[in-house]
Amino acid sequence: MSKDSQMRAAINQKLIEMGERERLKELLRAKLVECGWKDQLKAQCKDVIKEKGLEHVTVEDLVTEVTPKGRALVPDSVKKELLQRIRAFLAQHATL
Amino acid sequence: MSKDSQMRAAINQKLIEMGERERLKELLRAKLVECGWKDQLKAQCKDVIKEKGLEHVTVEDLVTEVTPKGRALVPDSVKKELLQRIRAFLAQHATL
Amino acid sequence: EEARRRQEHEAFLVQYSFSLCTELMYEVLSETIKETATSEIQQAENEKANRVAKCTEQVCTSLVEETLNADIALLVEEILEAELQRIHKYIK
Repeated sequence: MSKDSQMRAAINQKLIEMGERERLKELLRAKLVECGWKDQLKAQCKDVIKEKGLEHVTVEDLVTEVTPKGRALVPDSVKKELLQRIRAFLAQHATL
Repeated sequence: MSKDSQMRAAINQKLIEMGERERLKELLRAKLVECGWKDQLKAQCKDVIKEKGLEHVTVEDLVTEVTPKGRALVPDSVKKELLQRIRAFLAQHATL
Repeated sequence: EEARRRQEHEAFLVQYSFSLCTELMYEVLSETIKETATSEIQQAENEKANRVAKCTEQVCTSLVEETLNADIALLVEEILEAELQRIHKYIK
């Protein structure tokens, strides 16, 4: 195992052990609600259901249909904040 | 046209198309005779005629007079049975 | 050597931060999109079921009304006619 992969594995383990991975995901979920992304996604789903007709849409269809737009709609500020928080954690816990 | 009226129109069309609407009316008529509704309504009409005098009663008057009671006299069980039958019919024959 | 190691470590952390960020974003978005799609379809199904139930009741009510209106009018005509006949017979 290379040094990088060793370090990667060690940090991953630490993130999980300290519950930080879950907290980061929670933070992201909260931010997605707060910035209106989730409401936009709901509206998007409703539009597709309306357009295609409920009887012609499965959950899988809907996921395939809304995923590209859903990903594109995430504001850069949310991504930046997540990255910031990851960096802060690493600065504290991933010392040489 | 609202979604509700579209849905009602679709249900009615299916009932008419397959002759079920007429069969339901026949069933209702049979049930009304069976439960004594028709006899009660006849008695009701006779009472009104007796009370007001034949010379003072028109068809319209009598209809106006006895209709509310006629409606009230339909047993809930009959209405329920009819509704049940419509539901069963739609479950079998219609993709709404 | 120390400076080089530090630099490499920094570069690793930057790259790792980006990849973790992308990974978390991917996981959360996938989960949330799946949950949202499922709940929106469920909600649409519930709304439709409620609409079908309500409209079926309305159709049933109007069918009863229609039948009663026709039958009451017929019954009234029959009774009045019979009463008239009875009186004519009596007069004769």
